[in-house]
Amino acid sequence: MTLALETIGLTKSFAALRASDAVSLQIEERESHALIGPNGAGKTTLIGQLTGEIIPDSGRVHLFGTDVTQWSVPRRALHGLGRSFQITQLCMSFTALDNVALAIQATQGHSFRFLADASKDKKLNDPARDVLARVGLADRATIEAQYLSHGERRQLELACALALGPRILVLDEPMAGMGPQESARMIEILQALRGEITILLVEHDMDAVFALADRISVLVNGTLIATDRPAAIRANEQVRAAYLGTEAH
Amino acid sequence: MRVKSLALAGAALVALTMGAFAQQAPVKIGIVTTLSTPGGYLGEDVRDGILLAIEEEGGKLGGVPVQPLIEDDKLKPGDAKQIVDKWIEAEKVKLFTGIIFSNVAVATVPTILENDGIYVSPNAGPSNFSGKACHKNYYVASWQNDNLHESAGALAKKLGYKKMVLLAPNYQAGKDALTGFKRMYGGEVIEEIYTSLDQTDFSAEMARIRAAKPDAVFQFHPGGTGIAFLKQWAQSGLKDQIPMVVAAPSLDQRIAAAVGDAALGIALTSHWNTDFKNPQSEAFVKGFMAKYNRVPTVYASQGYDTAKLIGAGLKATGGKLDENVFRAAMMKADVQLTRGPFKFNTNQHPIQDWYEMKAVKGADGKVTLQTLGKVLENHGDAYAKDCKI
Amino acid sequence: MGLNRSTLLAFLLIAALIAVPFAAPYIGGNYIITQATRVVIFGIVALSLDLLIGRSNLVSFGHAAYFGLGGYVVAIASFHLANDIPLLGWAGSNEALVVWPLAMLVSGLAALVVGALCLRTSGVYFIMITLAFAQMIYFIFVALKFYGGDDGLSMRSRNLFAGERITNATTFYWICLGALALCLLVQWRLIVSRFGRVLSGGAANERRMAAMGYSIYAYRLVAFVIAGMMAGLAGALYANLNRFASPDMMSWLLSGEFMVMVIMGGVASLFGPIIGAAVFLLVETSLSGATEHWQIFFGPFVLLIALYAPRGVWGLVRGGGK
Amino acid sequence: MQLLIEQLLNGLQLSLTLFLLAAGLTLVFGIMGVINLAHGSLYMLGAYAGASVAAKLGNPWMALPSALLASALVGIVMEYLIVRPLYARDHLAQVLATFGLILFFNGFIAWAVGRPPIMMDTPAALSGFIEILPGLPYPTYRLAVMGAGVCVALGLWYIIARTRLGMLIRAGSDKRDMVEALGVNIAVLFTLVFGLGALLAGLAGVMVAPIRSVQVGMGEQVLITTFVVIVVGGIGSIRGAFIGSLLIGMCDTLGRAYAPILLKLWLSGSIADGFGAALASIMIYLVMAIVLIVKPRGLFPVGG
Repeated sequence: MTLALETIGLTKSFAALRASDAVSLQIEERESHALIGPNGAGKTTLIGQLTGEIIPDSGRVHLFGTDVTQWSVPRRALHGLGRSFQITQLCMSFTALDNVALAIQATQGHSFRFLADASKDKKLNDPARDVLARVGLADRATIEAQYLSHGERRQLELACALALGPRILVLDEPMAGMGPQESARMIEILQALRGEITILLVEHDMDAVFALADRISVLVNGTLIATDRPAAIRANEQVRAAYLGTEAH
Repeated sequence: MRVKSLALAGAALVALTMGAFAQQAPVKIGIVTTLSTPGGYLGEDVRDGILLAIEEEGGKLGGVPVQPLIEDDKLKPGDAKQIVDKWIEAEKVKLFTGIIFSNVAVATVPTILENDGIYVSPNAGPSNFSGKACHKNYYVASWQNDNLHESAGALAKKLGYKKMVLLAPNYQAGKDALTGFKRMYGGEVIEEIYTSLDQTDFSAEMARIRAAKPDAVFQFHPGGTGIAFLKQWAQSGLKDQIPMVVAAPSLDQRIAAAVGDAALGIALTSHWNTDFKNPQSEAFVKGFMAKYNRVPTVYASQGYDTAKLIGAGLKATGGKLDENVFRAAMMKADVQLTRGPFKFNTNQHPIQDWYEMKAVKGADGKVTLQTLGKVLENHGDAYAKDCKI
Repeated sequence: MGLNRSTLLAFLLIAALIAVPFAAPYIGGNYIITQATRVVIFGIVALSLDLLIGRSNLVSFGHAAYFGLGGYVVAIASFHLANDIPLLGWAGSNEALVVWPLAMLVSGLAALVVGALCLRTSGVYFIMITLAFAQMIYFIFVALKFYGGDDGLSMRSRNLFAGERITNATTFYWICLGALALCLLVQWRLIVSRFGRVLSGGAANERRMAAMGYSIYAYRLVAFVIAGMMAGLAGALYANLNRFASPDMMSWLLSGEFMVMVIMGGVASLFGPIIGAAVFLLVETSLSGATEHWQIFFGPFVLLIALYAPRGVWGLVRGGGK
Repeated sequence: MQLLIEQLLNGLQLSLTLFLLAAGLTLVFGIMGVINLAHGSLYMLGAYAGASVAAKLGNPWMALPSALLASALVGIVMEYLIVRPLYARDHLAQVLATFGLILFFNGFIAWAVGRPPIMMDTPAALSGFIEILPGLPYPTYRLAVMGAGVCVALGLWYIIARTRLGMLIRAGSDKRDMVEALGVNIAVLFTLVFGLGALLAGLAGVMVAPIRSVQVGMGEQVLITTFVVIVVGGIGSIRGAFIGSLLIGMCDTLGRAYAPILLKLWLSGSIADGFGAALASIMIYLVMAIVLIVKPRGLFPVGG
């Protein structure tokens, strides 16, 4: 079985702080994998190194068997890595449809096309509408992102990632700041993707994690202390001590 | 008190205008000049010199009523051009003067001439218009640019300096200055140093001068940069080691007042100075001090003389601005100027005398310029031979 | 409703620009036409600058450099022709259809080099570096004594347009207006195209664009070059208007004034920058005519716009919010 | 050799003056994220205040306190009235607003003082020169300016490295929450820093006043050079500002001194002079371009 994502000894320090300490993580294709850890464990730094926003001090990142350690963010995206951000990143003045259409456009070769009106381009709008429908935003297509609710924006961000036709989705706390209803909706959407696309989920909401993950990795102080099935993680003494013991309710 | 004098002035103005209308419509004189930027005081003095001459005649020049229009070109050639265009179109102005800087003149004068206007320069006399491209409606009342520096070169030769370092800003007028200087100097030029246009710290150049050990230095830095240069020259200790020769724009009365003792001992040349003994000059200095409460610079005298020359031209036309009549009268230049003897050359640039001067301490303890004698007599310019009018 | 008001404003603007030559004989003759020509030319520059500031969120503080370069290209071509000095084997030219595209090409190339460097940075770095490079180009032309240096370079006559002399102010105005119309058309298509989408996406959220696989640098560079070319065309027109090019056309103050025009009119609006150019020239001309210390009033005016009307005239007309 | 030493001293003096300006500009940007084009105007105001007061009282020493007071006061008022609403705004609004301020200050000075450049006398005690090497006199005043520059640089280093204010400054604008959590009134801190920057600009202005002419527009020339300095050094970094000042100050001075001489090895005299002067005036921009190619965020980038 090929690995969707593999990191080998990934290390990154900020001054005296070692945010990633020889992290070696393996995610299999079509696996739904969750990354958990207390605040300040280095999750965001790790995600940054996976997506290319942060260049590691040492170690390698492999994406579907290719070494992408030195690749830029856009290049990794076009290689099949779709992502959402901890704090929503959307083009707020664009409509929901245009946000997704922009992602579709990225998959259709270069955008040095200067004359035709992109807003009337069926090759962009039709697939974009399909993706919006998949995340349940079909009826919100013409609303500008800045007027969507928080939960809708998270859904839209997921749509932008899906529109790229990614082979792996990296989701940085997609449930953050959501009410129970919105969370349930998001879990439902993600459930539908499970098994179809590889998913790496960083999440604090333990219900969501246990509902969605095939395997869970636990990051503490920049080090991976365990990777295992949810049930095993639940039982893991070390994890309980370091993490669940302090944070679980 | 204030209101009263204001009312009085208003009444006088009304009377003046009414009187003028009773006789004939006044001739409009478009004065485009540089009032803002650090070079603005040149324009102020030219303007005030012209206005003084007009006021002395009660709103007339050569007996003809005139109406001066004044606008600031901000030292931007494009702006000057627009002002001229506007006046030609909207005010039907035919007679222009006032431009201070050569770069403004080069851009603006052709527009005036192409529209059958007349231009009398109170300051800039760029070489562009003194040779082949001279024009029958273009007069220069001040000097051909090179004259300033030729006279300085002649003075350096007279003072016996064998090897010199020359400095000027790295633009056209600076380049011309050194060319002009070298034309009359004839000695050895060890080094030519070009400074940049906006430069105000000359320490690097002064170190080079110190290393070159010349007999004397010639430098051309008009206005604000000149002040900085002279102050730094004194501070570097070079002032007591190496004599300096400059042309009029690098050490006018205002610069002398600003730099104070740092100017003492500098040799310069000019075609006019406040201590000239002819009656016209003495009356002008008195009148200018009375009206504006400051010592006139050479620019003020140029403005005043320009107005007088225009007056001579207008007198012959009787207020109808016929360019041929105007020209005939102008070329005679039958008028007393502050600088003394004056003739127009074939290219309608001056033939006049140039004087040696020195910055000395006056009776009041302030630095002033003292005239010592002539360096060039009846001096024209090198370009006149190319001019066919 | 808002849309209607702004459409009306755009319509009024177009009508006014077309009406100028017909109304001119009654309101000031050629002087008015010359002023209107300046509005049109500065309108082109403001429009091009808005492609950067408004559409791409690239605050370029050196736009005058490309404007000035365009001006110099036509002045230099005419200089070589007039003085019979070949330039690297080329005799020079006075034909608008040759030298105007050449002006655009040269300005575009300069923008390509400067942009390639500046776009490696962003934010406040970008502002300062575009300013510094423009200053560098300014100093190069000040030092080019062969072309007049600081004194600038006069042209003997305006360029020929397809072999015809353009002596008439009205004819020249129509040509400039035509150029503006062309630029408007190009800009309009640009911003609705896929390319324009990427630019505005990058302006709205750079991280999101990267995550979607866009290398925004190349798109921005192309926008920078296009804006430089338009500014170059405007510079060529301006040199023709004055028959004169000088380093003043590249001064950083002029770059600042271009920015003021864009914002005064309204960023990221097609007609806003042109309205901005008109208002700017109107205010500047009337203030400087009224007092020589006009800057004392003009400065605070600019300040107030920055503080309280960041969306400019267009924004005010269109109404807040949406 | 003597020439080289003299040129190096000249370069050092220019560098230190630039540093005073760059330090203020980079601090203001680093801590509050505001780009202030009117920084050059504060420099001009310092020079004008110093020169006018010195001329009025006939005592050049009075120039220093009056310039510092004037520039700091104007800076604080400016911060309170104009810059404060700009914190939350984008760079575009900041550039535009401070551009307006430049126009205003230039217009104001032209109206209030007049357009002719004014001069300031050097204090008598500093007006001569000192023979630093046999046969090499150097202006005392320039030595004093260097001394003052070094003192300020050391003082700044102390404030930033060793004091609570410095710690807050280092924390920077990104960690505004953290600073506020420490119970610091952020508004007062910003005003203080802005005032400090203005004070340094005023100090630079009054220090060069006796050397250069004091004139409208003097601020903009120096502002653009200062931009080059902080871009090269890395915006927000005091250390970068210091190294950048040295680099740019030295390049400018040595370029002007030696570019024509070096070019004479290949070119004929007058061409070399002209071309050398041109090269010297764009030298600092070339340095900036090279630094940017190698390190796009300057030599000492701040934050990532």
